Amino acid sequence: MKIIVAYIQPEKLNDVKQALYEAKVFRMSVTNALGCGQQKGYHESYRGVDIEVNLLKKLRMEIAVNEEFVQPTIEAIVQGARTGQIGDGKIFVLPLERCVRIRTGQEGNEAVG
Amino acid sequence: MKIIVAYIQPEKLNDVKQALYEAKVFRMSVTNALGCGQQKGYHESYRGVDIEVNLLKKLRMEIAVNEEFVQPTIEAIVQGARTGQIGDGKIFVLPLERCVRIRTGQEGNEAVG
Amino acid sequence: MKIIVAYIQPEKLNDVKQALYEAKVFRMSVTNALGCGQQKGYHESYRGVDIEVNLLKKLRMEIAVNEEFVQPTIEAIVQGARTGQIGDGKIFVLPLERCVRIRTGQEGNEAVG
Amino acid sequence: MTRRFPLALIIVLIVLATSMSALAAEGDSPSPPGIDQSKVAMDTVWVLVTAVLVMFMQAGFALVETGFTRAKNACNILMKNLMDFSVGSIAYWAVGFGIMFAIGNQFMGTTGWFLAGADNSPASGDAYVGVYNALSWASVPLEAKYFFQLVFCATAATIVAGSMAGRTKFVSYLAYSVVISGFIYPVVGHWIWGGGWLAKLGVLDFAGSTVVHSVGGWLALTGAIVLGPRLGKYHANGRKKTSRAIPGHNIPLAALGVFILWFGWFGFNPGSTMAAVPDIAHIAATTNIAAAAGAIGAMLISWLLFGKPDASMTLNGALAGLVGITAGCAFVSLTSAIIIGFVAGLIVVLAVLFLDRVLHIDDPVGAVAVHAFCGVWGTLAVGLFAQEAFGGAGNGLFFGGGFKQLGIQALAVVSVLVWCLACGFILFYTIKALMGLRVSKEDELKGLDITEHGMEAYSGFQIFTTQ
Amino acid sequence: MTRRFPLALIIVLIVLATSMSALAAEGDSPSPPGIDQSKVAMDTVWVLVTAVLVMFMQAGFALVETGFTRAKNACNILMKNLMDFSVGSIAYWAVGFGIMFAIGNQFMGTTGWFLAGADNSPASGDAYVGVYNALSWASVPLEAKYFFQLVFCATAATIVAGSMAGRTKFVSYLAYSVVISGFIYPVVGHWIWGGGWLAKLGVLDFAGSTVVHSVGGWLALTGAIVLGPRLGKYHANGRKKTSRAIPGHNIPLAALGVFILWFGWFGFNPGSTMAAVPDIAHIAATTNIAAAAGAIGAMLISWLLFGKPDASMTLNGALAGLVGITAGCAFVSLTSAIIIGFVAGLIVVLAVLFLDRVLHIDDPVGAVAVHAFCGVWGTLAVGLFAQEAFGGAGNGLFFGGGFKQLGIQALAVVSVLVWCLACGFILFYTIKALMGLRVSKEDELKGLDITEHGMEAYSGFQIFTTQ
Amino acid sequence: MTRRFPLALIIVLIVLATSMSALAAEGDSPSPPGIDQSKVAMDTVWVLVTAVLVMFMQAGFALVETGFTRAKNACNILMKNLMDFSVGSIAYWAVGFGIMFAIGNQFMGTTGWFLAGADNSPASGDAYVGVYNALSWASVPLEAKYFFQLVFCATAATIVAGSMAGRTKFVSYLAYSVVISGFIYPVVGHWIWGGGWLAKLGVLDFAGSTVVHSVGGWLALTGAIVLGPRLGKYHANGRKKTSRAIPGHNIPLAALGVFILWFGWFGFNPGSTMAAVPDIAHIAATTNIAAAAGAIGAMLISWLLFGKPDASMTLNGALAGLVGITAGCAFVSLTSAIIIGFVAGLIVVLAVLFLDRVLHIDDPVGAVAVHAFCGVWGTLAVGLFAQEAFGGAGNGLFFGGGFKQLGIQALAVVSVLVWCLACGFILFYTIKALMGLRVSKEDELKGLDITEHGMEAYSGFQIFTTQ
Ligand SMILES: Nc1ncnc2c1ncn2[C@@H]1O[C@H](COP(=O)(O)OP(=O)(O)O)[C@@H](O)[C@H]1O
Ligand SMILES: Nc1ncnc2c1ncn2[C@@H]1O[C@H](COP(=O)(O)OP(=O)(O)O)[C@@H](O)[C@H]1O
Ligand SMILES: Nc1ncnc2c1ncn2[C@@H]1O[C@H](COP(=O)(O)OP(=O)(O)O)[C@@H](O)[C@H]1O
Repeated sequence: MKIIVAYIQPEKLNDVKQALYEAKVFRMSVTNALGCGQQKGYHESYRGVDIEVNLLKKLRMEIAVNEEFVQPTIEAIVQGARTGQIGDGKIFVLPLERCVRIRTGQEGNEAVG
Repeated sequence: MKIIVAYIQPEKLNDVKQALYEAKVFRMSVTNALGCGQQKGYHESYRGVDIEVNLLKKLRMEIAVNEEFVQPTIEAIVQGARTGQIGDGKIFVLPLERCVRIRTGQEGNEAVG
Repeated sequence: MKIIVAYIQPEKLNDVKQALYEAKVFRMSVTNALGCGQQKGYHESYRGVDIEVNLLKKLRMEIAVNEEFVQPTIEAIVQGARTGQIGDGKIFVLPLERCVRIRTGQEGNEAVG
Repeated sequence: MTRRFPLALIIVLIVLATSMSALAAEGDSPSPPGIDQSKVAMDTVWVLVTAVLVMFMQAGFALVETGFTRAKNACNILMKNLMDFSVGSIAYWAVGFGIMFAIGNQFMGTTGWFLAGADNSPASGDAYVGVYNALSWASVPLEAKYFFQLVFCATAATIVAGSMAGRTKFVSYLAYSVVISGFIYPVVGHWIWGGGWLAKLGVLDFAGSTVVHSVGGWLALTGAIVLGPRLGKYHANGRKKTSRAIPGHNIPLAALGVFILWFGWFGFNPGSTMAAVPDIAHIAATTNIAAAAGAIGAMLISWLLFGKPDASMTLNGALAGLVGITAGCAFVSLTSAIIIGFVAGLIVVLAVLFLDRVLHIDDPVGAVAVHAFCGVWGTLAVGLFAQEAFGGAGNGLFFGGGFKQLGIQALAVVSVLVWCLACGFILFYTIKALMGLRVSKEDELKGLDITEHGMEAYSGFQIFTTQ
Repeated sequence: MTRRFPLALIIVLIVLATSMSALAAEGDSPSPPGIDQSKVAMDTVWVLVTAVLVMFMQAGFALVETGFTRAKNACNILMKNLMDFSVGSIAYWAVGFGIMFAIGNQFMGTTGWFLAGADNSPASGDAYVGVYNALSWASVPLEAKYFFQLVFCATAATIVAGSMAGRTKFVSYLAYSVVISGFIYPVVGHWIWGGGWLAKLGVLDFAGSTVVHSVGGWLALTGAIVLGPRLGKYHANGRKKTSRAIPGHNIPLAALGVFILWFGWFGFNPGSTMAAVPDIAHIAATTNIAAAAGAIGAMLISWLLFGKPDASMTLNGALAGLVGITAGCAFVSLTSAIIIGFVAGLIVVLAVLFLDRVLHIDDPVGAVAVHAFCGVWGTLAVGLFAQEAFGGAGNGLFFGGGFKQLGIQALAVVSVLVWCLACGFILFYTIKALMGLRVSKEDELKGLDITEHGMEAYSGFQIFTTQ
Repeated sequence: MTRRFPLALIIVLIVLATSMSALAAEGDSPSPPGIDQSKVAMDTVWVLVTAVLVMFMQAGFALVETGFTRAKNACNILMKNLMDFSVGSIAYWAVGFGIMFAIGNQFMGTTGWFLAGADNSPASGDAYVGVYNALSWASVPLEAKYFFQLVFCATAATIVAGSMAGRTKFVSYLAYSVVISGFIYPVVGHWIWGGGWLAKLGVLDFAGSTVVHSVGGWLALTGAIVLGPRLGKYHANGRKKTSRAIPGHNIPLAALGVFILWFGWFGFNPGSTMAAVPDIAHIAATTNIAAAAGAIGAMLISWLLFGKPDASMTLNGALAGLVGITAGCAFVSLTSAIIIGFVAGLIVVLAVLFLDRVLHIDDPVGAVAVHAFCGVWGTLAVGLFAQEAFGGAGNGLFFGGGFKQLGIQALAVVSVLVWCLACGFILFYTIKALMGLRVSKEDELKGLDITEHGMEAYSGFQIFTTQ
């Protein structure tokens, strides 16, 4: 089992969800995040003083999957989120040792899906 | 050392905290999240147009613990968060390699607790 | 590759970013979090009723780095965030198995940086 | 959809009212000779301007109640405030105004439905001929009288929304709203302002500490009791219940609401002369200084009790001062106004604590403390502080007038208390039996915005909904 | 910076206007003998107080439009509302007021620029000598007339901001704003209120259901059409387009906006007498009860259609009732006002659905439904419900007056519709060609606050910006 | 709790004031014969309505200041605005009004405490007998005069809250507030409006560009200087300090605040006639068009300087225009009003930049730029643009009146500047010494809401508090 963490552009969420659905990945969790990467920020100004905003709004997705779903999930995210422009984001894969479904107490592969 | 990540219903936070206290787990971090799982969403509508809300409000808890605390922590979360209804959430356990307390520079088991 | 997760005091963000820049770590993601640790909360009251706020506002940073950057990153965070007072926060290091750059599809060490 | 049936009731009521009144002879009143047109014009301007200020208090109430409660119920509260004014406007036109001011008996008016009774306003005094003779002293057109009185009625009605926030079924609230605007409030109004039995005894309630605020406050109390507290508000700890705070989600909105109410009160009190007379200056000054003193009083006592000056209490304190001075604004000196307001500011804080900690009655915005308790204080204060020199209504206890006026004031307080509690309990238990008063536990947890209206107040904002 | 050039235009306009008018002989009008000073004073007070209430409606519009759209465009909308009032104040002074009320032809006034025409106000009636004779009936100083009419003009102008929210270039909006305040609106005003051809035919539009609201509404429609929908608003599903909801981000602000508009409307309608006459009481009462009925109507129909009482629709419903009664507030009975308002409440919901689901025109705040559709209804309603007894303007169809008035009203509706659509399309397509009307796709996604103004509305708040 | 002692002071003050004045003979003034009752009534209506509008400006200031600062200090700022009005209401009644308008010397009034001096208002002119003879020209009751003047005093007082936002101890702010309302402001008022030495010289400040706004602005400046900048506002970069932006957290609220202030200014300026005379129309028109021009001016210059039209600057610009026209609203033409407003709009942007980037004085909401700088400009502008034809006060430099009036205006500007800086520094340093002026570094970081009031403004909302 793996945990896939992906940072994507906020406005891409719908497309990514769509792509994941097609890859039969229906479970996920999403958080707001601020990201700082290769993408340069933009300049706001407030009352004449510049603000360099280099923490840009991103979404963080967290998806726990069984091994066989790792590749399809990554592909789906890439497909949904890629625009080819800097700032598209990254995907991280972490090992997941245990997974418990709170409602039933089920564990492991069963619980992830 | 492990990192335990749990998604729970927001209104269950107090109960989970209570249960964790009883299990002698006093440290944790909590974030807002939107979750999409087995639980079907609900329908809002705005000006006559339907909105299918399938990203539901959840809380994400992150708790770093030493090995011997893994099981008690999971049990405490389950006890505090379970209602038996779809949407109760999930618990994920990830390996934790290092832990540093910023204030003192302490590392490892000591730092986690 | 590792994922470094750090909880810091919100007002320390700028200092930590500064320290990270000096350590040549330019990529990171930041989320709002509420934390509960050794630091005691404070008391609010609302209309005469006490509220014990023990979930304090923290920032969660997530930084994916290559092995050789692990130590410098930790040191930079400690340097930027340490005040010596309870509540300074913690740093967690998790194993990272894969990393994909969405824009290019690059993988591994190359993608992290 | 079956539980939507009560709606039918409202529709029927409207249609009925509409058609009945369409049959009634409406038309404009040809002005009888001998009217001072210039005075009529000036008085009408004054009455309308002040009525409009009072109407704007609806926005103030809406904001205070929204700001002091949780984000997940914001749309619901706003809808309640909007709709109680809307259905109230119709109910008061159909029956309320007649009950309150038209010819009838000591208990209520029994004529003048749909504003269609005989009336030759703006003729006034002896020249007046018509059924609304309790308002014959005012030389403004009938519809100015209706509109001015309507906005007062709406104030009483909307107070209740506050104490019932966060757990009441919307349709039940609508039903309640029709009854208070069309019946409960107008009856009290008739007693004191409409020539009823208390008016005969000489009760002094210039702009309605009792008529408006206590009525709203006591009904708010019954509503809160019948509903029970919000989930999680009280925590049974063995035998002892402890109170938990459920903080309001938008204090700036609430503060704006208080400023709007303070602003609107300059319509409420000075407008109650219903004439552009010089007294309005005195009334405006007492009103303002009492509000100021109320805010100071509440700030100081909250500082003493909690160690910090509590913003939500201080905001309530300003309102407390305003409610407190409402009955006596025309009858007391500026110095007395300061004392009345200051004491009201103390009362409101203590009353909030008493209701919450001792009685465990959950009133999210302090409606009972502000309107009922300070309304009572304000009414009694007339019996204490009134001075012949102001408004010519005799002296109170502290100025050598003896206990008489105070006794009459106390009688009014008690009668209205009894009437409101009786009506309130009957009304809310009836609604509870017929259509249910409280939403389900699940709906309450999710928030009324989503469950009752299918929408969110702050779409896109990330909000912790752990309570 | 090159794309900022249109600004030069505005500057030039201002400078030009300023200097030209500085040359004109300004000065105060020595009051001619035989003026009733007390009436002038009272009328001036009334006109100013009501004008100020109408001015405050700008805040109401700003909040409604802000609250009903997304957080990322909030600053932009507020700026639009602020600036259309600002440039409008100048444009209307420079040319608009002259076009609307000064001597000219049937189509428009052609004198009296910069308020510098001859004028001996507050002399009125036969004693009036000057170029603004379409307003000679009002016995207030010229600048009171200007200010009162200006705030009406600004209302028409600001309506358009709503339907164009979230995707319009700021500079293009400014350009549009000058033209509507300085030309499009005043021309219609001249036709109906300024002695133009429709006025000659006897059109009845007391406070501007057509003159103000329909004009704003139809221009809003053309703006929304020329711009096209916001990104993501419609989803092509094979051949079929489906509509997606883009929820407003701050319903409490929007609700406050509606309360402010309702409050301000007591300036809009009763103030349109431009004199402190007793009729203002009747007008205030019809205005209020129509708004109440509108809210009830919209609430009930949204409840029936969607299964839940929709807050945003109900808020629109109150505005619908207000727009609906604006033309007839002085001419119809209270009962008729209820019916007019109630029907307007139904219309607004159906119109929103029709525009969105059938025509797929994206009007984020319902400006077209509220102001254009209900403005039409209100104008026609005068032909149906007018009663001789009120305002003395003859009877409508339902009260035995036959079809004549209704026909005239319909003619006005159609003429204004044609004029506005024509002007609107020409104007917006011209702006599109000259400077572009819509922001880039990227800017729209990021939000206009950051891209057009370089700032955020809610700094520090965590907001999901997935749409 | 020991550091709460200053409170005792306030309590004592109130109690003392209350009891002293209770002894004084209060009572209503039997109207002397020969008063034009109708004029008195109309003037009183006008004065009260406009006073109420000005009172509502408190809400406007509260919102502007709240919106332009960070979420973590919102409750604190709201409390300050509420409480300075509250303690001001009492202090001004006790001593301020007497100092300002009662018989005394050239420097200040020395009689008429507690509004208890002899007075036969609404008798006016020669018929007036009493101690408040500086206001004998107004034919309204004494309490109308007090209330109207009070709301002006409160405006001056509340301006200071803005520049001191986010770092001032609440109790110290209260102490400051008593002194400005009770002493500093009334003294200036006496000089210019109360028959003092500047009035004798013929200074023209119709509604208070100097009396109200400059006083508030200069005190705001001293407050900001004595306090020092907010943590993190300036960044020492070697020898050079660079300024950092600390964005406001709720621009919609701030914008609403500006609309409310604009709205309230129609009380501020036209109300300053204190009589329902036709001139109010001219004043309302100049006020409005100057605000419009101010917004345009600030928008254009911010567009030029920063490449984008800055919303917060534009909002300040509208206020700048209003402050600028306040002194001259009755004395200048509409064209001049446009120029005055436009220039004020330019000034405010440059002044904000100058204070921030050059002087490194941290004024979070631009209070000094808006009120002090534009107040000075407005006062001088009278000497430039005044025209005999308006208000009959003589011609300014540009209309052939020579330098005389300009010189007098400049003298007033300088005297008030000196007085305010002197008083301000003495006052703030004294407070600093006695009870501390600034909160601790930790408290400032956490936010004053939690540390000074123990509560949060937006409970449940997730907000980044990284600054
Ligand atoms: N090493 C990293 N650790 C944590 N988050 C990262 C890292 N690299 C990128 N991110 C996240 O991904 C987002 C996009 O990265 P960026 O470098 O801007 O785009 P791209 O990968 O297309 O060059 C960042 O804003 C940040 O949130
Ligand atoms: N595979 C997963 N990856 C990430 N988050 C998940 C996953 N499965 C569940 N979740 C989180 O847990 C929440 C509850 O899951 P859900 O399936 O609705 O409940 P249950 O486990 O009771 O069937 C989801 O809303 C989501 O936030
Ligand atoms: N075991 C843990 N699991 C998850 N988060 C933790 C853990 N320990 C600490 N944290 C996070 O770190 C923050 C600081 O910890 P705290 O114990 O208060 O400070 P310190 O480490 O200086 O004693 C906490 O608020 C919490 O967010």
